[in-house]
Amino acid sequence: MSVVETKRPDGWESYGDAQKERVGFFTDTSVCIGCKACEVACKEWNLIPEDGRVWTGESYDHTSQLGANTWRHVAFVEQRKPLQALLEAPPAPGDRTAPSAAPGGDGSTALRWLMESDVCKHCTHAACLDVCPTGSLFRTEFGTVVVQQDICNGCGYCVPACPFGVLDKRHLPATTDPPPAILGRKEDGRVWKCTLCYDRLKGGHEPACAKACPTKSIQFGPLEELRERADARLAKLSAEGWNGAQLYGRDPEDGVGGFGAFFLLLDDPEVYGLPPDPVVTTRDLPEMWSNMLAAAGAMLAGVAALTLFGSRR
Amino acid sequence: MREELHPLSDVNGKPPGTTSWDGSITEAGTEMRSYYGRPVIKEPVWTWEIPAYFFTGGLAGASAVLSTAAKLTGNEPLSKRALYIGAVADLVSPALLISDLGRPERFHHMLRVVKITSPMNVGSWVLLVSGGASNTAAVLELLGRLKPVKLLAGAVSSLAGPLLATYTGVLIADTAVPVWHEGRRELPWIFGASAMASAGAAASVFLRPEDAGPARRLAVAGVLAEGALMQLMEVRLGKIGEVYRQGAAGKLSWAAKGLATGGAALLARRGKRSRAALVLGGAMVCAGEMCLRWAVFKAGLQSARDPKYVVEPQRERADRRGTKATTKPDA
Amino acid sequence: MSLSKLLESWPAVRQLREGDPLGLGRAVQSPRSRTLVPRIDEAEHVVQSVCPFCAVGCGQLVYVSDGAITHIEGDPASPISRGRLCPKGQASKSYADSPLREYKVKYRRPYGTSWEELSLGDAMEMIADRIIRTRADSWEWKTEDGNPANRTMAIGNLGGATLDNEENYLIKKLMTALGVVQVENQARI
Amino acid sequence: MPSLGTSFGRGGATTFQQDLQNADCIVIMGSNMAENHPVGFQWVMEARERGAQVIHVDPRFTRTSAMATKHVPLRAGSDIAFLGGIANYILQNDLYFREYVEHYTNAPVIINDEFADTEDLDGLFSGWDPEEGEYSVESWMYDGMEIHGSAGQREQGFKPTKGEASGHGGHGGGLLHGEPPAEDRAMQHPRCVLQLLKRHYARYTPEFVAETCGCSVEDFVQVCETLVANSGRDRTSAFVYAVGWTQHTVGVQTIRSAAIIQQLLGNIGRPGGGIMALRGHASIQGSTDIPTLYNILPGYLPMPHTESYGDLDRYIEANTSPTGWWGHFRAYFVSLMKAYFGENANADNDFLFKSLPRIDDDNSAYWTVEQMLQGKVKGYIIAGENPAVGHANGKAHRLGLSRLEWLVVRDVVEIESASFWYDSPEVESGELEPEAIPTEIFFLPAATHTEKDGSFTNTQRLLQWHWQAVEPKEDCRSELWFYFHLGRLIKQKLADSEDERDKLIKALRWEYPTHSGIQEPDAEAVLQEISGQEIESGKFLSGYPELKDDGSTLCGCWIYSGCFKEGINQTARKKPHWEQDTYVADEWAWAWPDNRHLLYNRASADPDGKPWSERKRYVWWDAGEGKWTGLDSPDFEEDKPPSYVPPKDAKAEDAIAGDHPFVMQADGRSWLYVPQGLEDGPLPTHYEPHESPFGNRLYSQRANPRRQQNKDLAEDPYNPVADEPGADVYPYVVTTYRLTEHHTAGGMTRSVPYLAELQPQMFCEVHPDLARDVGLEHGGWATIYTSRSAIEARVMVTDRMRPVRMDGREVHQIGLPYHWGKRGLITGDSANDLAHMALDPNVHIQETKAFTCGIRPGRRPRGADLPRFVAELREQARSRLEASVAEPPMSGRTSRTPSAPGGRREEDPHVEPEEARKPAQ
Repeated sequence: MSVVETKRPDGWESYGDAQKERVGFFTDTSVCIGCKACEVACKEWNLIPEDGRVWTGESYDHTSQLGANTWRHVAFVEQRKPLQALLEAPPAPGDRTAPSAAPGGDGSTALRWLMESDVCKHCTHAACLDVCPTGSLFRTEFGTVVVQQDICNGCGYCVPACPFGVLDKRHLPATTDPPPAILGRKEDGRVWKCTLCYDRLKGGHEPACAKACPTKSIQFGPLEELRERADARLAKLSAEGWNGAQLYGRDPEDGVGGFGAFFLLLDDPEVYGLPPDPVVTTRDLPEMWSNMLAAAGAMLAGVAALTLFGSRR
Repeated sequence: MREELHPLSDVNGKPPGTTSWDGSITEAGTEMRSYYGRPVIKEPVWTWEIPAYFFTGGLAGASAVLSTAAKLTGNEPLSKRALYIGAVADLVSPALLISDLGRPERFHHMLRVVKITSPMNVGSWVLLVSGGASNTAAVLELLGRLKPVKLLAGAVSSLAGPLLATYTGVLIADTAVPVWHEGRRELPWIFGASAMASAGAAASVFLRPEDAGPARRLAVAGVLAEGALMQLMEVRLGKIGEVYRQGAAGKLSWAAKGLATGGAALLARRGKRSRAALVLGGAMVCAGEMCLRWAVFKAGLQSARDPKYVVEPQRERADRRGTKATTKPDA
Repeated sequence: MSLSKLLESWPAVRQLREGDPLGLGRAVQSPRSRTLVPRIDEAEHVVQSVCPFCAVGCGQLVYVSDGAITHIEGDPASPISRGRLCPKGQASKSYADSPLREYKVKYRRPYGTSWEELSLGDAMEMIADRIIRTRADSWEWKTEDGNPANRTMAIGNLGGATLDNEENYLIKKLMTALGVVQVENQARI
Repeated sequence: MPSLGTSFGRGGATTFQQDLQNADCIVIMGSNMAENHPVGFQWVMEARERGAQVIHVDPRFTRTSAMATKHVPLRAGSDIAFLGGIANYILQNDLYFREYVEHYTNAPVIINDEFADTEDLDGLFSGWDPEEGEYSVESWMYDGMEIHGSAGQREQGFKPTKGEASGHGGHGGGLLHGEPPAEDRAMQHPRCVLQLLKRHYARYTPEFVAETCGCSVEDFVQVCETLVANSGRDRTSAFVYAVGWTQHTVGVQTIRSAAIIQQLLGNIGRPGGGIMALRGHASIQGSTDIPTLYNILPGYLPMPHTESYGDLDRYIEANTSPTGWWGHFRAYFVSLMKAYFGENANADNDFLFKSLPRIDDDNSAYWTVEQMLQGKVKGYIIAGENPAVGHANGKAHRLGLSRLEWLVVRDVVEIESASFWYDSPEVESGELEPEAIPTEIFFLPAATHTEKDGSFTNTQRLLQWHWQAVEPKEDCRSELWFYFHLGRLIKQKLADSEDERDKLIKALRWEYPTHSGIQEPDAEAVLQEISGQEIESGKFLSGYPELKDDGSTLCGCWIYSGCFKEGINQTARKKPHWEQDTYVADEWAWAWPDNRHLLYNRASADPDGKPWSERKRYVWWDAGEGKWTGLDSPDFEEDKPPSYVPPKDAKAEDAIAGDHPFVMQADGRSWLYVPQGLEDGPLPTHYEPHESPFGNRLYSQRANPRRQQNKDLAEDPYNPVADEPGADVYPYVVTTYRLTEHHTAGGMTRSVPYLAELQPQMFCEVHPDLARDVGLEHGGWATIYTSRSAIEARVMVTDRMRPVRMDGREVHQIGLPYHWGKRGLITGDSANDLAHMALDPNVHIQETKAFTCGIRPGRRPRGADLPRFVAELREQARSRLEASVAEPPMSGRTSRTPSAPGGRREEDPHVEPEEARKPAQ
């Protein structure tokens, strides 16, 4: 199996002529104002149910995490550290425009408030896609990963397969397409996640969250272009001495083959609730299959041996 | 639905390992960074049917082999009983799986595709083949007709059986759940051993001592193998293996060990003579195997729930070997 | 559908026929996915509007089908907002369709303990009568100092910053003609 | 706002949001723009990405601070000290933009020698009348001007322009000619404005600012340096403010402070400069331009005052400025009367001027509530506002509503102002019983913006049309429908009335075409009336220069004149910005006045008409063409050359010189010093908030002497303050604010599921030290109390709230969002229940951004225990105060007269005039 050896999204090339340019998101948290327009835009467009009204005390985040009913989630992290580190070199002579000290550089009162709009990563090698037993999850012609709601039977396998905890089963009462009563389930029961607005893409429209984003923290576009943009952005921020600036999921060599929706973070991923070194679980599947065949063989042999040899009593 | 994972009254009391107001985790001197202690990955949404299926699937798979092997040695009582046990388990298994689905009426979508990347899809096909074969064999056995077909069905089911019994180990290992994924080498073996133990023990319950030798040996060997493999896995899991000693998984592990070992001892020492020992020992081993499956299941849920089992190993790995997940300016 | 057609539509078969052996892409695409159309492309008409919340004045596009709003999103043509909206503006449709929205007149009689039903026409008549009565009862030609007043101080009107200019215009015009001077709005707040 | 109006000539924001991208430095203060105007904030981010410094000065570290290149924490209510400090820094170091200041501002003007500054009179300006508690403004005037005594003015039948009316310019000012009588171009005369400013601010040193505002000297100086470095010929800086500045008893003077800085730095009328006022509601600017305000008529024409009992000529004379565009006041007013009354208003009947209702000094919303509480108001109509939650002292408002005879509430959901009779906190406490409330209530469901045509005027004076998308359902109706049909019904019912008082309503021109099944009035027809027409021909006017004073034109709002020019709805123009030539995008909608986006843009060129620099070119004189040209419609007569010198007898705009860009001002200049139009002084002065834990470091006059207080209103008691005994019952500073996820009083958002879940509960923000000291638990509950009421909130412990040090004391500040009420998908206590109704004297706005409170852990008492709890604390504070009066404190410096009943203290200068006038130090 070659699922992780290619740098191209699995399944994408099956489209032949119908294949489109791979698109995605670049979420630049250095300009995110935490307004949550993305969360609402997503819900309005995708007609997602309300996700409960729980005051968490976790800064301004009361959505808490991605899930079946939240496909964009804005994280808020309050930190006692400056946004920009003190620059080593003083401002160039004659540059009267720069402040005398870097923002928050005095250390004592330094404070920063990180905000990050999280979303499905649309991995190049997507575990959810691989493990889905029905083909409900599929790679679209745009290289994105989508759950087909007319197919999903709610087996839930993709839920623990995702290394980012993106997918979840909707436990709310079904609103449309109710299952026959004889089978008893009252809940929606299907798994939902970001579709990168598959329907909008088909109509040539930008995904709802990216369109709404007031500061263009969420940028939508061809992935290659976004990666270039991100590299330039990282270089700029690093030159300006921004604390902890790093790209997350930009590198096609990472454990999931690079994200279709990647990020510029201002601290390590785990601070935002993201795994620091995610790996697509199916990378180990070939090994697991052969290991299993060995176990099955051993078991066959074992049962046979224990039955064939030895006394009947 | 989102929930208040850490009831704030607890947060205020600051029990170990919960969030403080600034999101830092305070845990007995260590500081693990996470997002307010919230899980990184999602806990599996599977309900009780799934661990139950692990048991019935294993039972069915091993019983099919046992039945055929017994037939080869001419142990007809064992062969028949194993056949029927396997067939029943093969009938219960899909019912359990369907019951767990969010959309049970769409169970047949499982056969929409053939996906080698999806252990669950592969398993569905295996279960179809194995269950179909074992039930065909059982029905023909009951009716006493079409013997060649019956034999063929029996052979098919005994070849598919080991796959059915072990693929569930891959099924859960092929997730991001730390304690499952990191146990990927042992899990199919443990499930195979557990299946052997279950099949042997279940057959023992229905056998007279004079026919129960192979079944008892199977049960005892399965229990011994599984115990050793579990030990090996826990050691190899390192820190994350601690979930097998904590909470529900811990209790179930102990119960599994106690019941399976006790049952196996009973079968080994008294099973030769006592029908009662066979029944009791067999039941104990089965119960033990059931507990084992539940322990593995619960351990998975527990390790998914606590971000440290996700973050710490990955952070350690990233710090040790570097990671391509993040691109830093100087890189 | 013939059996062969049925078989051909079976994704497991399509996997082999459509170059998607792993069943990850095109072969498993459902008919619904294949023919999906965004509902904004199906709207009967689109109306250019302005966000009703703060004073930034973001442009909105309101999509309508069957006499109902199907979606509201930012108007890219606006030089101010360039198609973007904040969470409130983005929730405009939900605001217009709020589960708490009232559609009927409610009437509470003096000392009453519950709302009662009332027709809009009756309500309008009753309100007009009360204005006329209160105004007549409280009319002031002069102040205590004997200065001209030409007013009633027993009626007030509050609100305006969320309303249209045309509406504010009619309010001020009508109230001034009625001698009502206590006309105020949120600008004060 | 009169602050911008008196300084520059118009009350609107001087610039537009897109222009912020051109700024080299943006100071956001009194605004949390990223949270409350997120989409407008994109232009600040554009500037930041281009290298601009973004400075946020705010008591709280907000989402705006998170995006700023610099956040400076500030003690709530100390803004004038901070801004005054900047002005002082500029003046002491001679860093002002000399050429700009000399030519475009009134810095060289010499002021009356009777003028005395707060520095001379320990916190009072000359002219204070302790009896009336008001200033008389003669001594503030320009030297050599003929002064009408204000009492004398009244005898002649008019009052000077002030409040919102002066929000549209320093008209009048007594100038008979465009040029001030006496000035010193060298700006060295001791009584010239520049020198007065220098002296006035001399004590606002960085150390004073740091001590008073609770920031560091370094932070403050850094702000000054950054601002100065980014202003001048090549660079410009902008100020952005919102209600963080207005909601104070010194709100107008705070904005004035920024106006002074921006004048000194030469940042007005230039790209990337200006003062951006951010309004909170879709059409709050519109509802001031076409006012639903008591004291003005459309276009900032003053409502006739009861003391203005003269005839039309007197009224016109009082409000006309001989010079500048206010010289055509008669045309504006007469055209309005023609729009209102048609042929019933004519020259023979003084255009019905004498029949118009008259106002008193204050008939504002808070005054009305007082009247309600006294049973004097019988009927009230509320349309799209929720005073029970959104106004300061919600309890007083709810009690007021319960004393009405009838009440009409129009809204899309049943708001607290409609439901107070059965679910208010007062019903819960037993203070109100439904069976005992006489108010007859009509709740009428309203239409939303998608269900009607109409225009909003946004924060940058831009009128934008929104088209109807769907028909309103069932009983839902637009306000246009409601008021039109209400007026129609009333006119019908009074058609046969012979009563003199019905003359005006019978004369009202009230014919508008209607459409659709519900007979919705045609909004465009109303807009046409607003824009104006020639009566005879029906020709649409192209702008206010076409208005006539003889009754031959009609115009519903002169500053909006031209918004329907050529019969085209200019406000509905929607040409995409990418099809337009410049970022000004002047073919998108229509900005007043005359589609100008950046006001006073003549100032973007030097006195000779050349751009100050290439980098900052905007509007300039094209000598070849003989006209002003550039990126925007010039805010100047197009063909008036820079060299124009008005002849001696010139009138109106002809009296404005070619190098004076502020065409609404009588002298064509911006006003650093405001001789007339403001109630509380010609210059901003640091006063403490009405309720503050501190005394005034500068003067014994602690708070704004002119602020409005409700001394006799039992429903609005005040906390003891500063070092008064009893002040320690309410030792903390509280400031209220909004969140991105909700809108104002929450009526529009608590009812929306997607928004309700994003901020589901009322909370308070406190610093970890305060939490520790008081025993508040993060995530637990706190009870916050003032003399008015007590509320409960979830506790959010956060570094983002900072304590401030002053006088060696550390004082904590508590943040409270004010979106919650009893109704909606999410409910909670209302922060405004805690606030008092002391007001800014110019605009009657309440001080909800800085007052005092107490806090303790746990939920608030329920039922009747709540008012008891509040009363007990009030009693506790009062008894301490009384005890201290019986036994005077050791230090006499701040001894004060005991309080009146209700625990209120009196410290007004007319109570203690001697002490108040003690020289400083």
